[in-house]
Amino acid sequence: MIYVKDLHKYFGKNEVLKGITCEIKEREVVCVIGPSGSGKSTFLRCLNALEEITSGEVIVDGFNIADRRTNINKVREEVGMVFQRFNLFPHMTVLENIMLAPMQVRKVSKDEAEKRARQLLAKVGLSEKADAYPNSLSGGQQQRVAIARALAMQPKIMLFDEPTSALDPEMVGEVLDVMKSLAAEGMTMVVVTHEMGFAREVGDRVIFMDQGIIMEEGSPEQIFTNAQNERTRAFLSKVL
Amino acid sequence: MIYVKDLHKYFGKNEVLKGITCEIKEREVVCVIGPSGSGKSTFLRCLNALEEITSGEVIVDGFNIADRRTNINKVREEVGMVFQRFNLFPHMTVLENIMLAPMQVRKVSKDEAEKRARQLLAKVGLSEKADAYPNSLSGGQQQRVAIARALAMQPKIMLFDEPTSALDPEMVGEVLDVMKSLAAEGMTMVVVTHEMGFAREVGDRVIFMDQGIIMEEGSPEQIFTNAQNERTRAFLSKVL
Amino acid sequence: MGIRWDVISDYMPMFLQGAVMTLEITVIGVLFGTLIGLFAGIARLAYAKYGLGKYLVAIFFRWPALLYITFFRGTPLFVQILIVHFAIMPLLINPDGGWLIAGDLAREIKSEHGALVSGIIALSLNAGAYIAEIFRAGIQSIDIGQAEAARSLGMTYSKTMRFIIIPQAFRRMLPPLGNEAIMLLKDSSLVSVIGLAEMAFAAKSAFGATSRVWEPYITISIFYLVMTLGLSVLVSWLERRYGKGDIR
Amino acid sequence: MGIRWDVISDYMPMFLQGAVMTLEITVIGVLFGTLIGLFAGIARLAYAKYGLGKYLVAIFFRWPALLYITFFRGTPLFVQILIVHFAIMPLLINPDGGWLIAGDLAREIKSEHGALVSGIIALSLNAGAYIAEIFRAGIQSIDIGQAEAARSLGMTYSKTMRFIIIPQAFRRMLPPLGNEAIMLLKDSSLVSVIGLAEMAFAAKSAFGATSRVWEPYITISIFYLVMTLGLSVLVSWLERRYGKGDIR
Amino acid sequence: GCGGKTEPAGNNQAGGSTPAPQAKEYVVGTDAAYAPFESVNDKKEIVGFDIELLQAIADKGGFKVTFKNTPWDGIFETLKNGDRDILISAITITDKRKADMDFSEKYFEAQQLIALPQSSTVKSLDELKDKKIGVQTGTTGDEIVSEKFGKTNPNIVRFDTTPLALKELENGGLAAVVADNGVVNNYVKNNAPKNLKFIEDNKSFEKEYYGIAVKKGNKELLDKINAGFKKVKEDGTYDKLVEKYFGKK
Ligand SMILES: Nc1ncnc2c1ncn2[C@@H]1O[C@H](COP(=O)(O)OP(=O)(O)OP(=O)(O)O)[C@@H](O)[C@H]1O
Ligand SMILES: Nc1ncnc2c1ncn2[C@@H]1O[C@H](COP(=O)(O)OP(=O)(O)OP(=O)(O)O)[C@@H](O)[C@H]1O
Ligand SMILES: [Mg+2]
Ligand SMILES: [Mg+2]
Repeated sequence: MIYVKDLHKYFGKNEVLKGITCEIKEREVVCVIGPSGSGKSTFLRCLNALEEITSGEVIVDGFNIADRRTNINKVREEVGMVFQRFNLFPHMTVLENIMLAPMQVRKVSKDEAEKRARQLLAKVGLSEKADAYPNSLSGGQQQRVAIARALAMQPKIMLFDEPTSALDPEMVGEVLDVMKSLAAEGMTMVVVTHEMGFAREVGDRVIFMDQGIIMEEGSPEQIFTNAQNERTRAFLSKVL
Repeated sequence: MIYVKDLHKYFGKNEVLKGITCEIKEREVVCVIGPSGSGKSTFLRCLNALEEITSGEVIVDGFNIADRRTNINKVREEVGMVFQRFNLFPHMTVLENIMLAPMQVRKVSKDEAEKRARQLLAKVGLSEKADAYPNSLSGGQQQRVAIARALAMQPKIMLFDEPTSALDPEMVGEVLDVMKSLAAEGMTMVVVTHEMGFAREVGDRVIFMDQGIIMEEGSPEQIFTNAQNERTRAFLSKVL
Repeated sequence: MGIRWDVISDYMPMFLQGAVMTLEITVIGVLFGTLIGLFAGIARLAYAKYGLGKYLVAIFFRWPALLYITFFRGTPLFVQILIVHFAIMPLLINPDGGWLIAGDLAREIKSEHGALVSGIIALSLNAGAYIAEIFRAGIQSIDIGQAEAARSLGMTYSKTMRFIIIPQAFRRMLPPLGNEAIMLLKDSSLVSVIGLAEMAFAAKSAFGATSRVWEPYITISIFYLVMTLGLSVLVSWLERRYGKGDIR
Repeated sequence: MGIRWDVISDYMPMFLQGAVMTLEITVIGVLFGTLIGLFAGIARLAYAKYGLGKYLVAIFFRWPALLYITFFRGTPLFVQILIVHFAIMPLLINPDGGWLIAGDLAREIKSEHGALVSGIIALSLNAGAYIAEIFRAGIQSIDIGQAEAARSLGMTYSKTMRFIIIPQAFRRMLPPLGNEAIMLLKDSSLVSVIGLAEMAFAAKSAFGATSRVWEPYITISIFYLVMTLGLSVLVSWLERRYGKGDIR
Repeated sequence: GCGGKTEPAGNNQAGGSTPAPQAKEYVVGTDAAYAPFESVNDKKEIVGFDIELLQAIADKGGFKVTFKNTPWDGIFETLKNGDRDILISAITITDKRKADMDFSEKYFEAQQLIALPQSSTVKSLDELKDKKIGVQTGTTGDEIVSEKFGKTNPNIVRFDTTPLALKELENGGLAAVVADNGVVNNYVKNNAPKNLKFIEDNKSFEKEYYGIAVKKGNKELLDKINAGFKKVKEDGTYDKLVEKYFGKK
């Protein structure tokens, strides 16, 4: 599904990703952990070309992202993304937020888009908020809308960048629950997170990044109980 | 040390504190937990008169805060406060941040203030950052400086308002460690926090607030393992 | 010194007509200025990613827009009005050989509405330069996360601009646009130098004929105050209505 | 149409002297304006918590400051200059019975420096009104957490202002103060209406004598551009130096 | 009073033969945008017929003057509030102005001209009803036109200076300009506007005269000026100046 080979990324002279190679299979849930500034977000953003790749190969759903001739918008239609800060469109209602992209990009009819949007809202437990504006929702509710918005494009892959770290603690659970059910349905997911409980329970694989490289990867048990790398252990001792 | 009786606080017509009564003894560490918007911060801010009290009695270190004749600045000299967002003075170096209040308020000499500031910096593990500006520090470092700044006034009581919730997870530990050592030295502390581990380990007493009242209080074991109140249990099930 | 009420009452029709003219040129100036500012603002932000396009966009859009904005923000409006009226208009609209309009139509325009046309052009160009910057600031003030969210849904650059960025930017622009309208209202007093009969012109006429200062100038000051305060009430209403609150 | 270089070269000394005068009155206007603005800005924010003081502060500080700021921001500078020069100055400085200065000194001042004094007063008052608002916005832009942190350390209101708020507010104010200086530089062209020999006056004289528009006005436009661009380089340097970056 | 005897070199006061009051320098206001009467030359000096005339008068009358450029808008105010002692600025003596200030002997005969586009068929002021007429604010031309067509008539377009109004006429923005002949002639001399013509309308415009103005009631100064003017006329200086600036009639 996703195939990354020797991915390098510079911001100016600052090398943030120093050769990332990895593969993510269909229906796999991969959790990315690591200290602040290690390049987790940058890595994720390279996967749907929100950041330009400096060198290396990134193939997502068969599209070569590094190739200038690739229609990036086509790739993005297949890859949903959920941001730390939600990024809902504040001038539209919840329903409009969800319907916009299917109508404008997939050219779905309005009725069809609305039907699907309402289904998704029901799925994330927010049916009654369809006509509310984002600012009137709590953080947890906004993030669930953001997930519904991404799902409305019926993507094959979902990327999550610390989806719960801007939330009050009581709201973390409701968002994680939605993500768990998504994983259970077999969605391919890449999740940057600090929620080790989630990684352990839901993740098929955990990747530990530090200073722009993948330090260690493996099953959750392996990483959390038997990390090989010194740095991994140091990091885990701080956050667990 | 602190004695609160039937404390009410309105913001306009919105009653945020609906009759709080409690007592905090010398050398006691009290943790305040509760959902967002329950009035935890407001309660804490009433204790050093950052919010005007609508009605009720608050006596801190013998001073009656609700009395207009009380010199509030005298009270505040005895009560240190640490904020969620650090609130360091960005135009001053770390050292100047710590020295300012002792020199201006306590009229300590410059040399004396500097000596004491360096001791405190050593205590929070930031001796080498004395001449740095706050913006060049990480969140955890800034918060430790903020604690040192409050301690420089040699307060009898320290108030903490979610001191770690604006921090990246790896930095939470370093701040909690400083707070733990402070508690071990016998400082009287009131800590609003979402860190249940800290509350359990260090707290002498835990207060659960919801909707402007104290729903339940007791020792950490009591609250975390055997809460009586339905709401307390619901809240704890979400955050633990 | 007493107040000579007769000066005020004698010239009142002129003050009132002047006030109407002031409002007219302000409104027209704001409208045209917004149009010009929109184009100049977009041109100023235009860029191309690759190759030759990069230079063409710079030469034909970014630099001319920057030049225009710099000139009109960097020189006094008063000077701009004189240059437009006495130097540029005679080239463009001229009975014998105007570049834009010549012959009888030109004569007609010049003699009937010469000062009005020049005044509106100068005010619009001036306002346009400021509005271009308001527009640019408005677009740049929108959180980059909005564009990223839209792009990550597969929306194109132009659809992102149209559905996500511009609608939000426009709300933020309303208050500064209102302030620009207030500035323009006051600045319109300068077109009296080319003989356009707005409020300042009326006061000048009364002053010239009667040598009284207080009466005509305090009168129009009050008129201006009423107008600017009215506008600023509108602006603060807009600010409350469309300001930060609604956006985040 | 050819360019008559001789017009430019003949009048160049006048343009240059005018440019010096323009700079002079701008600098003086900014200095006095900042002083006035500081007081007006503080008066505008003054408040008392209890009892009678509440009304006294409002009547003697807040309202006069608000009135002053409203008037000078709400009417055209051009009108303000005329009112100051022809209506207010004759009351204050007058050989027979000026309220401030009378007799020969008044004569001396009026005949030697009348337009200069009026021009500076009008520009300073105008700038002061805008700077008062810049000052207020600067203070209000400082995160309330800063004041709370200082107060919670036991610092008094005045010490908090002096050590924490004003130093930070002042850094934020530098860029808008710079912009106000640019506005004032351009606006100083309006004092030519009372005959002060700055740049616009020089152009007017050249225009009056030669009836040429392009040469004098384009010349001074370039002068203005150079000055405003110079100032805005300074402003953006200040912005980089003291702007957001340093603050958070 | 001063000056029973004519002193040869005017600006020397040191003689002491007369019990003249000590040399006081009078401040003269003039709107130096009104060539040939007064204008600023490229050396920033104020020059022109009025200037040389008053200088000669002062020399002969035994007093000193210094000229200050003073915009026409508000020039009379400066006399009232003491900024200026004397005004010489091609000021037409009118009854209305006489109420506010005192004038010297008339020193120049002026006439209003109507400037028109070459193609115009207008023959008199009356025919300009409902047409756009340009004037300089507050001048005699302004007064006459205001009187005739109503002072708040929107067709009267007022400018800060006469050359500005003439320029506007040249550009086609006006149907006519009414202004003093002296200034109009100077504009023609400098700009040679091919498309303008000038007519007189003796029915509408009475002959008018320029005078030197002083503050109402300042008889002492007025006498000095009149005495000096008498001498200047007698010794031929006046005629020389007229010839220098306006050529032979
Ligand atoms: N747009 C950018 N321009 C320049 N540098 C950037 C940019 N975005 C990120 N960086 C830098 O790249 C490095 C990695 O950033 P990244 O956001 O990927 O880290 P992260 O692992 O996601 O950290 P966090 O847990 O704080 O989100 C950091 O040093 C950061 O300063
Ligand atoms: N300055 C204020 N003006 C008006 N309402 C306020 C103000 N400060 C707080 N409130 C309101 O008072 C209530 C309690 O707020 P408070 O900040 O004390 O809650 P909290 O328990 O600290 O929540 P959190 O965990 O989010 O910090 C909230 O409903 C809030 O909206
Ligand atoms: Mg990140
Ligand atoms: Mg709180």
